[in-house]
Amino acid sequence: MAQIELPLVADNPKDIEELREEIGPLVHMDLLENLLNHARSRSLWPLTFGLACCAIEMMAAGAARFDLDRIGAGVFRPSARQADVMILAGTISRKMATPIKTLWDQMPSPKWAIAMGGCTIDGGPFKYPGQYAIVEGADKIVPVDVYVPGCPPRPEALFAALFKLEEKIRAGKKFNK
Amino acid sequence: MNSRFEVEQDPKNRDTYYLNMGPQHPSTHGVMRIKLHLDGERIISAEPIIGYGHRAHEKMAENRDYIQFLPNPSRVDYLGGMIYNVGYCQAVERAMDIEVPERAEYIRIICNELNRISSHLLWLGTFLMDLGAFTPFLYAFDDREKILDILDRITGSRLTYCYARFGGVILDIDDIFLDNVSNFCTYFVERLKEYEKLVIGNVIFRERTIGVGIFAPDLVQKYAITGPCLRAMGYAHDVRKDEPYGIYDRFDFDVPTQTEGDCFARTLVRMEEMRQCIRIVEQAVSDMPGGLFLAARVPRRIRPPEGDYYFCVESPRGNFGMYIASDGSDIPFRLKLRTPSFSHISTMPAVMAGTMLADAVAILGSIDIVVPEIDR
Amino acid sequence: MGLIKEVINGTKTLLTGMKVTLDNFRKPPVTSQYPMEKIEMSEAFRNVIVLIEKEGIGSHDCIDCKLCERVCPSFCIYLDGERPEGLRRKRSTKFEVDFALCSDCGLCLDVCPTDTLGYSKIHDEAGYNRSDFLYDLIEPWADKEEAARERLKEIEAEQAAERARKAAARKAKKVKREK
Amino acid sequence: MIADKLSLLVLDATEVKYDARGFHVQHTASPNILPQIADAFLSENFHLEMITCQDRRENDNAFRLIYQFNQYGTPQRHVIHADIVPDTAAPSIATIFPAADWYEREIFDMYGVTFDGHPDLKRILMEEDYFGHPLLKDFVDPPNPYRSEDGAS
Amino acid sequence: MKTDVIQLFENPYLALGVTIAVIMAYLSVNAIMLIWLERKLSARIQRRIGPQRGPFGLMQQIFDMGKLLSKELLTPEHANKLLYVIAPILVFAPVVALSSLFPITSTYIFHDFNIAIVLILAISGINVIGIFLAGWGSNNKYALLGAVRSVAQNISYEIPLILSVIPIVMITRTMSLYDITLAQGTYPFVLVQPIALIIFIISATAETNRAPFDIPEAESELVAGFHTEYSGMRFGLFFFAEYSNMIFACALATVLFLGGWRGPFLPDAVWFFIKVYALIVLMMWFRWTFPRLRFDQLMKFAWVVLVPLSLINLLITTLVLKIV
Amino acid sequence: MTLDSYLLVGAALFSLGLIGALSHRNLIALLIGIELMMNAASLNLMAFNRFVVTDPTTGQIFVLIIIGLAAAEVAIFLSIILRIYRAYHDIDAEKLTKLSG
Amino acid sequence: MLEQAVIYTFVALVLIGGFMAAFSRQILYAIIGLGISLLGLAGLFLNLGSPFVAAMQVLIYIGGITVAIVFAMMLSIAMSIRPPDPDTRKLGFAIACAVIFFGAVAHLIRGAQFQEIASPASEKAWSVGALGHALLTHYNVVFETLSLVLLLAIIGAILIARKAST
Amino acid sequence: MDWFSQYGFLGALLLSGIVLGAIPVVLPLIISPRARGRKTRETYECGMDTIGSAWVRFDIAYYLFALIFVAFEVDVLYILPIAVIYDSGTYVWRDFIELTIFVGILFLAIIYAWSKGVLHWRSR
Ligand code: SF4
Ligand code: SF4
Ligand code: SF4
Repeated sequence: MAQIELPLVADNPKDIEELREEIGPLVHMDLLENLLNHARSRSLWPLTFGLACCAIEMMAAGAARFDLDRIGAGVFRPSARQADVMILAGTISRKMATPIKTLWDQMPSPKWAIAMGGCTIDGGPFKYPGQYAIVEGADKIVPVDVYVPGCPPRPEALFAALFKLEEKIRAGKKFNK
Repeated sequence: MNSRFEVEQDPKNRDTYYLNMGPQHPSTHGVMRIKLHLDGERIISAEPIIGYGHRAHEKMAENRDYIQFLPNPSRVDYLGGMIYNVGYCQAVERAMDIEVPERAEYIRIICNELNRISSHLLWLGTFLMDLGAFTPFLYAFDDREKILDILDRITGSRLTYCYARFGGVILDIDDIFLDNVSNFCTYFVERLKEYEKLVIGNVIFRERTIGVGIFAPDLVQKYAITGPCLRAMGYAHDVRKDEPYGIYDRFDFDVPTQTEGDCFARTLVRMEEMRQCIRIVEQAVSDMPGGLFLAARVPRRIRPPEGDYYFCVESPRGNFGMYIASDGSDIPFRLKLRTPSFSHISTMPAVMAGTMLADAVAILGSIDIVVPEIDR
Repeated sequence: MGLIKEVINGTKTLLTGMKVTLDNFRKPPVTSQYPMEKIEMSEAFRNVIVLIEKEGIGSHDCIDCKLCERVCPSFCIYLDGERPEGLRRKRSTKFEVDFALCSDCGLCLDVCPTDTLGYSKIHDEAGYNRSDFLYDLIEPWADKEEAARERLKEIEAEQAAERARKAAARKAKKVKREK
Repeated sequence: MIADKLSLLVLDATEVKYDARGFHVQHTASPNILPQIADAFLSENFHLEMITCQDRRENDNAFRLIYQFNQYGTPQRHVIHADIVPDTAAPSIATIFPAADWYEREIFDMYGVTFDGHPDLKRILMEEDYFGHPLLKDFVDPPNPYRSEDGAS
Repeated sequence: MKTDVIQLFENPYLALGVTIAVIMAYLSVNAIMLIWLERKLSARIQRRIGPQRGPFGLMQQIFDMGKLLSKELLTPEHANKLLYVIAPILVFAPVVALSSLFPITSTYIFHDFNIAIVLILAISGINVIGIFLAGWGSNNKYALLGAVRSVAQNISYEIPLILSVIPIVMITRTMSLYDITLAQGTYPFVLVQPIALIIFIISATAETNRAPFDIPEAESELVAGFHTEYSGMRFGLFFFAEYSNMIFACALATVLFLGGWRGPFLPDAVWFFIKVYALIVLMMWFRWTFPRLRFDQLMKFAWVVLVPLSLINLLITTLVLKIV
Repeated sequence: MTLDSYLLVGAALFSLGLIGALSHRNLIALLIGIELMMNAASLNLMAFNRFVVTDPTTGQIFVLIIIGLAAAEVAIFLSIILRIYRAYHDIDAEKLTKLSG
Repeated sequence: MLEQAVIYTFVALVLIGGFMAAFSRQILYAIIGLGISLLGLAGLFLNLGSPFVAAMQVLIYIGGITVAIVFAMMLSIAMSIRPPDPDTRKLGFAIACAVIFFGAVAHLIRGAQFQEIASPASEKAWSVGALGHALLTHYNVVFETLSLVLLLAIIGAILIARKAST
Repeated sequence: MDWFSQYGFLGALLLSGIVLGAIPVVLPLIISPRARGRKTRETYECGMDTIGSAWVRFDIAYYLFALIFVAFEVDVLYILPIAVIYDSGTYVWRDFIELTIFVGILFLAIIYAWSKGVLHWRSR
């Protein structure tokens, strides 16, 4: 059997870390950066993008009952160019890995990713011996900032994740896990 | 210019071009991709490319026993999760000849039909969002939340139910549940009228859907179209009526049909179907018997006798069939999920050709696809 | 003329639609404001499993029978146990659940012979690491373990006594019948 | 009637108990007359419900193709079993029932069974350049970066 | 009566500077407020709460602005860089000039041009070119399709728009917005020209690419339409321009049909803005109620319904004017 | 600026239009050249109107008429281009002569 | 002073745009050149005393005609992206023609003596109303004919284009 | 007032619009970080690579609309100068008649286009 050609995957975690790195801004002022981080953290526009079941919960979070718009994250942008945060909601199949990587690349920085649901954390219910079709963990293809467990996580959990992400953004460089 | 553009498109066909719709596209409802061959705004041919949501359910079935497969069916089609979950249990029950108590059957019916309504509601919302109306989407979700609250109370999940077990359900219902259900029924009948005013009557909606995406009559048989898409073409085929499973034969409901077979007819059929669901639920609530909710004697090891089994249920999208080949062990030898959207999507090249780009969106929205259900 | 009629009718339907939205505009919002007000989770609500207290023991009652580990379709339970001295039953010493794998199916609850599994009511966890969701279910009970074992000994002693009494009774019956 | 037409074509037809099995008649046929069978069903207003396959190489050294036809209205399910020897092609019925197109592609994708006369036989669920046929019983997914190394159980 | 703002200052450059400052301040606040209004209004219609950052969620827009301002500006490799970069600026450019044209109060106006209507039409035409260049420059199929649609839509709806303005010009015999407002001393023209107002509103909705005529940026087909490839502030400029254009369309409708600043009790400017924002709310209400039309239907609507209707309206007006 | 200088600008524009019309093989470029020339004419008209004619409406109306004619011309011209494009899938003026010849 | 500068800017716009239109091999740039040139021209019209004509120029030429040309350009995408090879012979010929023409006209202008009127006509005579009156009285035939011409243009365009598309 | 002080002001505002528009698109170049991914600068198309050139040929129907528009707009704008003096007492019925003829001819154009089905979007 031939080896699979995997064009866009970082082969080891180090590569992912490398990909996460951004070229910093030309002008770097702490005060400005802090202010901007505050603004960024409160205006997280997600990419319209659902992979599987969890996406429905993501939609539910955006709907009237939970209303993501309250915390400024309700502006779902269909184009990767205008999105800030990629909510990976659902199972990532291997066929989908390449497009996701492309989409991630095409988002302008600063950008973040949330892995929503067991499937995106490490394969969840679909991780078992013999599985051949899914990517076991979104962090194999994009650097994930916040993980939300559950199958599917309740919309509240997505909110909690967004709050966590806000904290992380606000902490800026000082953030450590 | 970059060399990429030096590549001339087919010189004889310089007027046409290819456009990827998906896999990340707001209107493919997940991760499907349709490669459109366009001449201006007009679609010459459409090629659905699926597999972006492939999760290998069938391989999983061959690696785990019947019980362990229980959480999977509701993830195949997460909008109709309950129906799939119950369907799988019923399939195995029939193969094994397990008795299901009356009460459990009624509970299953109520949950099934509520789930069907919630699925249709979600369809309504996303379909209208595809057509550009955002508000009905939120209304639909709001009502859907109401159903989810009711189901959440007893099943514990909002989406991927794993409530049915071989021989019944996992938790008994109580009077509060029944009250909630009947309250919801009265509320929802009123609410449906509002939807009709907002959506069905709307002239823009009519313009966008009437005469759009008609399935040619010969497609029906050749592609095995089922579900609301079929009923919108005048066939009164409904598994619940034609080969009643569970106790569907005890209920009095109609199979709504339309004859046009366009997006509008599909909308009407689904709207009416929600009304029929309410009827079934109301009957089930009023007839609810007492007794056990889980059969007392369920074999500890689930081992259907050797042979092939096929079980078909009416999912919100059409006939969902489970083909189980057993070799007598407690691990399925082969479990094939026959999903309706798979057939429907395979008609897309035939249906979409010659329509406009905007119609493609309306058609996709109106046939109500769930991607993991196509890809399994 | 048909066109004019169409236009008028169309306008009418549009106005009806606008009225519907206006009506909804007047109604209060249905939003539940998550961090401020939390929705009560129902009894049946499924999330990560926990070991629940068994009456009389003062702790969980997991006997490390591994049934749940075996049935779990997601292989997310990692168990280990030991047989404490002086006890008939085993006690689990390690009970880890990788919630990131769990599919909330409830099969483990079904099979548990001692009904010591339940669902937690957490519904909004999120973390910065993918390993954040490996929960140790034993840990909350760790300080009660000793007491529980003591109590279990008593219970088992009682049970043994009971069993012995029953056995004696049965024997007596048997003897009687034989007579 | 369909029964008459089929009796000329199939090797063996058994009525099965619908209540237990979910279908009515089970036929065994040799693969090369599948197109005629499909024709017969088409002319009798049947639709192709599904096609699937079983990897029975261990038991019978064959791939078993399973065709299932049904009718709208009163259900009358016919299941056709056709065993083909590995590495031979089955005839395609995609020209008769276009629905078969995708099912056959799926079987090709998952089992590597090829179909003669299929308009465009290529992978459907997996990437075009995927290397194996995952539903074969002896398929193993080689280690790859998409899998977690820790490997559950 | 009316005083040009320029005449208030000795130095014309100072006047210019103050004008620009005032207009930009107003437009920024306006854009922020409008987006806020839109989000809150849609939230209420959908029975949600809407943004909650800051008092009444007002801070939300400021955060959004800050975020957009610090987003990376991506220029796609294959784009036509020059056109790609200037397009959003072009779309934004007419905004300042346009806002100086409206008589907001009866006393101070920037300048009363006697051909103001034609000027407004001419200046807002720049918008179309900007949008087209955006679509062409980004070298993206969605963007290009969106841009072409947008241009086609804009030019089609321009005809009924002009045709619905002409009756007013006939009645008042002037094209100066100030004089038109003055002419509505006794009654606003909506009473004599209701059909023209309706046509105007519809066309203006289409001209500003708002739902149900938002096909150029129709999410469900074209992802984000002509600004698919634009990130960060470049996208922000499109956004800004869209909301500013809304103001202009509604302001023009106010001046032409609703009597501009005229109204009892309240100061002039207040009346003006009340009317403008009422119209804007109406437009938003449309947006959150209706699905969008398909493109061919949209064009058909413009040419088959609106243009003949406005022509008939024009003829009737001419006749009535002659007879009365 | 004097009349002379306006006329010179007009002449220059006309020359440029001439170059555009003559040097390109693309029919659209030809059209652009023609448009430039027509505009040169308008400029001259306006200049004369301003500096020479007593009744200033004349020149303006002539310019308006030129604009109108230009629009009509463009409409016809472009539909011809469309036609040619449809027929030959090319709007290269030179190739066309070959095709027709 | 500033006024002069602005007028020269307009002249520059006209000429630069003209150059772009005449010499650029990418059709889109040629069209943009045309647009710039027309914009400059509108400025000059303004300077010549007729804001209305200037506005019409912008509205019709830039808003209408250039847009139509752009649409036409997009028909032949392939050509508009990749410019054809320059044809130096033809270009040389065209430039020669143009230079000769320009020389001749310049010479003529130099030589000619125009009777410039002392002061421009009154503001009223320049107004839009005056145009309207003229259109209704003096030029009414032209006015109606023009509408007929445009009608014919529409009909012709539709006829030709539709024939082409069937 | 001469044209310059009138329109110069407007022109200055237009120019300032361009300058003001340029500021926000220059600022981020300084204060925003930049990503580096392998496909960051590729054309966005739903996560796939584009097929063929992105400069596609659009529908012919748009083109017809553009043609009609060009002629139509001229027509409509011609009405403006007449509208300004309409019914100003100079003429009795003349302006009405001429305008009606004019608009009537316009109507003819619409009717013609309609009857030919141009407005019904049959692009092929
Ligand atoms: S985590 Fe569960 S709900 Fe989410 S995508 Fe995976 S299986 Fe579906
Ligand atoms: S709920 Fe299901 S998946 Fe989760 S631990 Fe229990 S058995 Fe495993
Ligand atoms: S089934 Fe119950 S008792 Fe047995 S190991 Fe699991 S939790 Fe413990």
